Amino acid sequence: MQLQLDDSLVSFRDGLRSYIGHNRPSIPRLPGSRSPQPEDMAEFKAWCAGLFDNGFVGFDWPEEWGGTGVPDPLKDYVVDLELADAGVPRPVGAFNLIARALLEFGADEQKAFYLPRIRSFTDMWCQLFSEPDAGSDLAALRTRAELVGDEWVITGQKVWTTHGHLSDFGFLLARTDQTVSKHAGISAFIIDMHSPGIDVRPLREVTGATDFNEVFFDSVRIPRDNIIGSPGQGWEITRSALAHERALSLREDSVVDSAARLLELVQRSRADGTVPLSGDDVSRRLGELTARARVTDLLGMEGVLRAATGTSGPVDAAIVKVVFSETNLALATFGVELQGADGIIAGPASRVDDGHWQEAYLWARGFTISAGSNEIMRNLIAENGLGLPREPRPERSK
Amino acid sequence: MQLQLDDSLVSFRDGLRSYIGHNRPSIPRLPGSRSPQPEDMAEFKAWCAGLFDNGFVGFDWPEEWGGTGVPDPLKDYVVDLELADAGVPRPVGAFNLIARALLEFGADEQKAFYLPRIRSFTDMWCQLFSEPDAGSDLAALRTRAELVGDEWVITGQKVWTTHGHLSDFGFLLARTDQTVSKHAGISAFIIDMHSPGIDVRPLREVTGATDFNEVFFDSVRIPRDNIIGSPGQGWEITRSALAHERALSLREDSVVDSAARLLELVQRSRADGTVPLSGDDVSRRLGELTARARVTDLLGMEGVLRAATGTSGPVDAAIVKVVFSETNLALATFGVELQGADGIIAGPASRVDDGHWQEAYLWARGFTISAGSNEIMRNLIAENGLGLPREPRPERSK
Amino acid sequence: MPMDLEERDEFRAVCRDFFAKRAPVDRLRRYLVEGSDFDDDLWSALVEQGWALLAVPENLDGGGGGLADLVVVAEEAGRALQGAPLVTTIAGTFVLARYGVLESHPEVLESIVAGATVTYPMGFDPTSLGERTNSAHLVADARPGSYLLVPSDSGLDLVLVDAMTKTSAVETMDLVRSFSDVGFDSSVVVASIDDRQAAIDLFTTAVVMQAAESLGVARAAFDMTLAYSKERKQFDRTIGSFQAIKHRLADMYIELQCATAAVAGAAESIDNGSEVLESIHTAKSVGGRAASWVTSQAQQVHGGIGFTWEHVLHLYIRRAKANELLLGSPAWHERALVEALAGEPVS
Amino acid sequence: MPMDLEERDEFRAVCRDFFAKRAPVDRLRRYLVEGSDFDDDLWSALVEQGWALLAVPENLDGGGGGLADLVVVAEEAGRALQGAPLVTTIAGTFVLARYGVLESHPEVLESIVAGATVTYPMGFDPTSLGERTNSAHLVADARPGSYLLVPSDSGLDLVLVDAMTKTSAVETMDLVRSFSDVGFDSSVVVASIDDRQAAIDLFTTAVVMQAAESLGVARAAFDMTLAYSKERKQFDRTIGSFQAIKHRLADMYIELQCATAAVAGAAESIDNGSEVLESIHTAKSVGGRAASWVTSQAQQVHGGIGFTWEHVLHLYIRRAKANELLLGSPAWHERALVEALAGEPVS
Repeated sequence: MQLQLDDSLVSFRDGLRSYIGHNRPSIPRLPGSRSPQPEDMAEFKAWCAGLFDNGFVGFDWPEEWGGTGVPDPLKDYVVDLELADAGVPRPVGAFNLIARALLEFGADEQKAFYLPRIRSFTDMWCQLFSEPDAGSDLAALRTRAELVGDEWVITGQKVWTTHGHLSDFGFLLARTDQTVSKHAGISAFIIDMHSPGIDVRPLREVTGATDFNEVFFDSVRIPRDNIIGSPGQGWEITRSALAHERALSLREDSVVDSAARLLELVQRSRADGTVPLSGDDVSRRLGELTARARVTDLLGMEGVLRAATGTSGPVDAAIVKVVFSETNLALATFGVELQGADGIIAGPASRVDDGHWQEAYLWARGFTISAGSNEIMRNLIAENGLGLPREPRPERSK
Repeated sequence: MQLQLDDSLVSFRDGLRSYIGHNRPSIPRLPGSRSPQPEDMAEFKAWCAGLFDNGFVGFDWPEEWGGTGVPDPLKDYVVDLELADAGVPRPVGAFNLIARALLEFGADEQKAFYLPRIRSFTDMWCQLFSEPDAGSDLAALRTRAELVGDEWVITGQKVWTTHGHLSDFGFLLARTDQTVSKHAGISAFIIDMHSPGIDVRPLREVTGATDFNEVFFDSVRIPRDNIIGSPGQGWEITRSALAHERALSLREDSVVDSAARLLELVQRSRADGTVPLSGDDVSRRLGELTARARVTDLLGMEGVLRAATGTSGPVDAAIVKVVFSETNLALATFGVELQGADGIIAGPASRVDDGHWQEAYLWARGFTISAGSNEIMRNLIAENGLGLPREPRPERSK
Repeated sequence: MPMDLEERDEFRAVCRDFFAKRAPVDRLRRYLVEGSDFDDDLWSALVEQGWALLAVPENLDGGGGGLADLVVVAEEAGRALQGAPLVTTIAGTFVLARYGVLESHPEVLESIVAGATVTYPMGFDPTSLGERTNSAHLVADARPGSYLLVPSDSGLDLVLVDAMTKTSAVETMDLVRSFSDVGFDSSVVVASIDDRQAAIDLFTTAVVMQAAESLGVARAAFDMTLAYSKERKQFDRTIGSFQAIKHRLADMYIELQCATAAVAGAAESIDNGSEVLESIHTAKSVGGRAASWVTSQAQQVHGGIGFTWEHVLHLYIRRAKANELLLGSPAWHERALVEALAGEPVS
Repeated sequence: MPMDLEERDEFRAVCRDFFAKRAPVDRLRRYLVEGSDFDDDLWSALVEQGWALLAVPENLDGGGGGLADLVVVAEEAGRALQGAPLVTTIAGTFVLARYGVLESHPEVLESIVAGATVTYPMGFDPTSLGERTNSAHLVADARPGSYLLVPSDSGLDLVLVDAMTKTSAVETMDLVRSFSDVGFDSSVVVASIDDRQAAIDLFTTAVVMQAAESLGVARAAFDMTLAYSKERKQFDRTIGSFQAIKHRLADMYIELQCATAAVAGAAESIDNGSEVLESIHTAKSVGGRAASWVTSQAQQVHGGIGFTWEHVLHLYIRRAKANELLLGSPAWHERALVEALAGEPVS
């Protein structure tokens, strides 16, 4: 299951392969939501800057800001694929999102200051959207920004902030107007994460690991000019930036790789008897999940092709999200189950894959909840894709 | 899986067994929604009357009307079980429903005329509730009853009328007031099914068989006194009668019997190789379905016990309905699938069970749709059982 | 002539339009009443306009379609649930062309151009192939003049169904396609391909075309259901405004998109000759389950009306289930997928 | 002393009340932080108040409970996810009592009365029983002074865990129950039941008690979720007002009711000695799947908050999954059910 590449893409890919061969960093590639170690940050930033410099990332930016002005989802896809196959880090953080927001809505001074820093990967960026009471319903966010003199004063709390503890700048959504309906009162800001009054606390997840942060703002002051666009424009800016965000998740936790790993496990167990398989329906169930995994990849590739030909459907991404996250959960669950009673053994003591499947099982729910819960995705598919009546929305209820 | 019976129930059961032994009719027992053949009706009615006469059915009626005045769900259960095990017909039709309605809401003259006729099973009764536009939403019914002089004039259409073509009387719901909210304008009537202007047409289902009827009313005139209770009281009367209706379905299409039949099929195929089983996961899937079937029976028995001790929950019946109908569908589906390619062969040419499973598969959807679709059941469970907020109801929207 | 995306979209529109005009649902209803048989008028039109010859190579004056194009026709044929044996004829011709039979046996090509149909047994899979045989089980739409492809471990035999063959009808769940068991002797064998791979190629081609047809069947049921859910009112609301129905329809749509991707992927795999088995097993696992599930859910959403004989929905349910079971059940393909990837049986 | 329905309801209320007071969720949080181990204070209280002796026969001054009563305790223990080895001690004592070991070995009874716990390996099933062995895999809560029941084809050996036994801890998904592998020599075997049926009885009893515990675990997760769905607002509505959530909760409740019926049925079967295998296989198939599914859905409905370490929900998810896999997975029990009904292996 590979996209057929034309000559120019083949040459682009070969260039990237050669670049990776000559510049391979010593730091590890990490799964999507894992942060680099603090001591690895310098090398990580340099590696990312090199990808910008050599036209593998950010080639779609306007020429004025260092790109070619030509977006190409197939090139993006090739980059994702090659970085993953080579096992080298991909650029992480909210750099892509903030760049989109600035290119479309930023003031000239903002562009002049931040865009070059983004290309040189001088800073790590985080995204400050979710709040405890604003999960699926992002527009319910409560963090406030009040203009006091020449500064915005920020008070509130964010949660699930990936890379928050390593970030130099944040892309912040905060409420600047309490009197209007939920979406209308939100504004977008750039916030210096080293500002006094910001408290970043690691958040522990069900697996026991910490990959996210809570971020508390206690009267944090930022310059008046750090607003992006106008007050109240935050929702529009965010939607537009998110719409441009590439679906990077596809190669990060490949379900086809998971299915292959399960097959290997089953084969190994036949050979050495280490895995007390749960029975003779293993093969059929594994086949069903493998088929599902292959289709997940096919849907993803189709999404790339459609994006490349400008024929993307309004809910393509939502469908991929649901299929990926539910296939991933089913695979992880099966990975635990087919170990039988020993499937409860976790960590390095585990006889199979060092407890990979036990952790994957606990982790897998994250994908069906985050980035728009699958319930929200199904609503989107039904309403935007199929034209069914909308659920009551906050606009109506206020 | 049998209820433990106390001495008095054992003696009741033995009495019934002996009665059946001495009075076994020559006509066949039929599945729940199948009607007796017209030529069998006389014997069928006589058999049912005998069950009343001997205190096996209707023993819960007030003494004044021939019963003992003591309801006993365990006795009801024993009767269902014994009639099923003996393979003799059970009383069918809407007699039970109309009796409940009359006992609670009927005028003295109505009781005096109809109740003895019901006990002597002089008449076959049908239930005239559902309409093409009033399926899950029964209160949306449109059939009208207008009082013209001393007669109600009925115009409209009913559908899914079981035994309609054999019935002498019908328990009819019709709208007598168009100006009030949906439930409030409905009244309950007794209608002579031989009245001029009634057209009963057999309805063909997906299986190709005809088990139900459409009933058309073209200005059918019935006496003024045929209304039960007062105008507008129809909804209350129906709810009350339905609440008293015993859950007879349990033994009619036993899922435990279906699971056993599938096991037999699988064993036979091992012996003679006639069934191209779909593979080695057959045993696990059959086990899962069998477990589900056994639980369906256990839930049903628990329901009987709770009814007997007056501790029924408000959604017990809804839960049994969902679990039964979905287990039944899963069993029928599996029954077709495990035949492999030959599973498409239908009718007597089928190599397995004369096409039983193919027909069962098509028929099984009927149970998840009728008698309150499973979607309605889940709403009921969530709202009445779990106290979750109600869906918008017609009362509010008018 | 592999089409690009835009050409394929146009091609699909032409197909859909053709079937909408020549094989509307009312025609289907008529066949229901008159009993299931072959739609001769439609077949004549399909032959006349070249639809039946799409898999005949271009150098033999056919359409020369790759499977990536041909599945579009199969899907639209499924959507219309049309009564002509178009899907088997295209799949069979595709395999005959691949092995040069149309060139080596010009009389066969001539007959097909003149309207002869091609068919094959639908109960087989590669593990059930045995020695060369003189009978075929569960053959779709066999009739005098049809060419019948009979697979065995030795390869494929091409048999002409005529007065010398013994054809006995088999009653099935599928009311708008006829099935029969066919017996014959060597006098009616018009060509033989002595290569086991030819039998496998017939299987993989037939599976993909069947999956495409099932996808069309499911799409038709879905479209009916979506429209019904926007129309039908209960409790003073269209039922499509209830979130339970919205999510059900979303799930049905998700399954359709998965099946679409799986069918397209499998057709391309055959055209490219890469990962053929893996892809067709995936297509049948995902597509076979999807079509049965979607049509069954369609019935649930339709409620009582979808449970009547007069409503066409049950014809779609029947076709989806029959296709699911024929040419290897999803369960069979799932085990075979794991075996193909592992290179050995896995339990 | 088999209780009638009303007595059992009262008994359940007493159990629930006890655990609510002595093993509240906050205590669970404390154990999370301090690491998983045995809750000594709670165990002392359970021993003192006679809970640990419920399966000891009445003539030996115990509760003399039948399994139909004992599963109530197991369910409520699961609901509280309490940290003492109550479930294994009751199940183990039940089997020891059945085979007269408490009478023939008064010192064992004395120790149990004084607070010794009983445990057994949780990775076994009747098909994996082998020759008499001197080790046990995946033993729950083994500690010095515990009695360990070791099943084999020869029957059951009762082993005293002490300085002579070698106990190595095993890290598992279940954070509030300790597991270990135990090795011993014959010097610590205090009693042997030379009857294979005793090993089977330990299995069936342990399966039913485990299924009851899992049911309690799932009920607790469900109750949290129902309450949360009535409280949590998104889009200006409580999320429980969305039909998708309502139906999800209805489905969770349905599964709980199914599991309840299955557990009660299995306990009664053991008490009556009828259809024991069929009933316990049913209980594990339905109950094992239900608990994992319900707790996993609970997490989905909770959203982000249920994905944090601090929220207790994941402890319930972990216990449900661990129980599902131990003492025969649902898949194992499903095959065994068919075999039990058929009287022979079926494939």
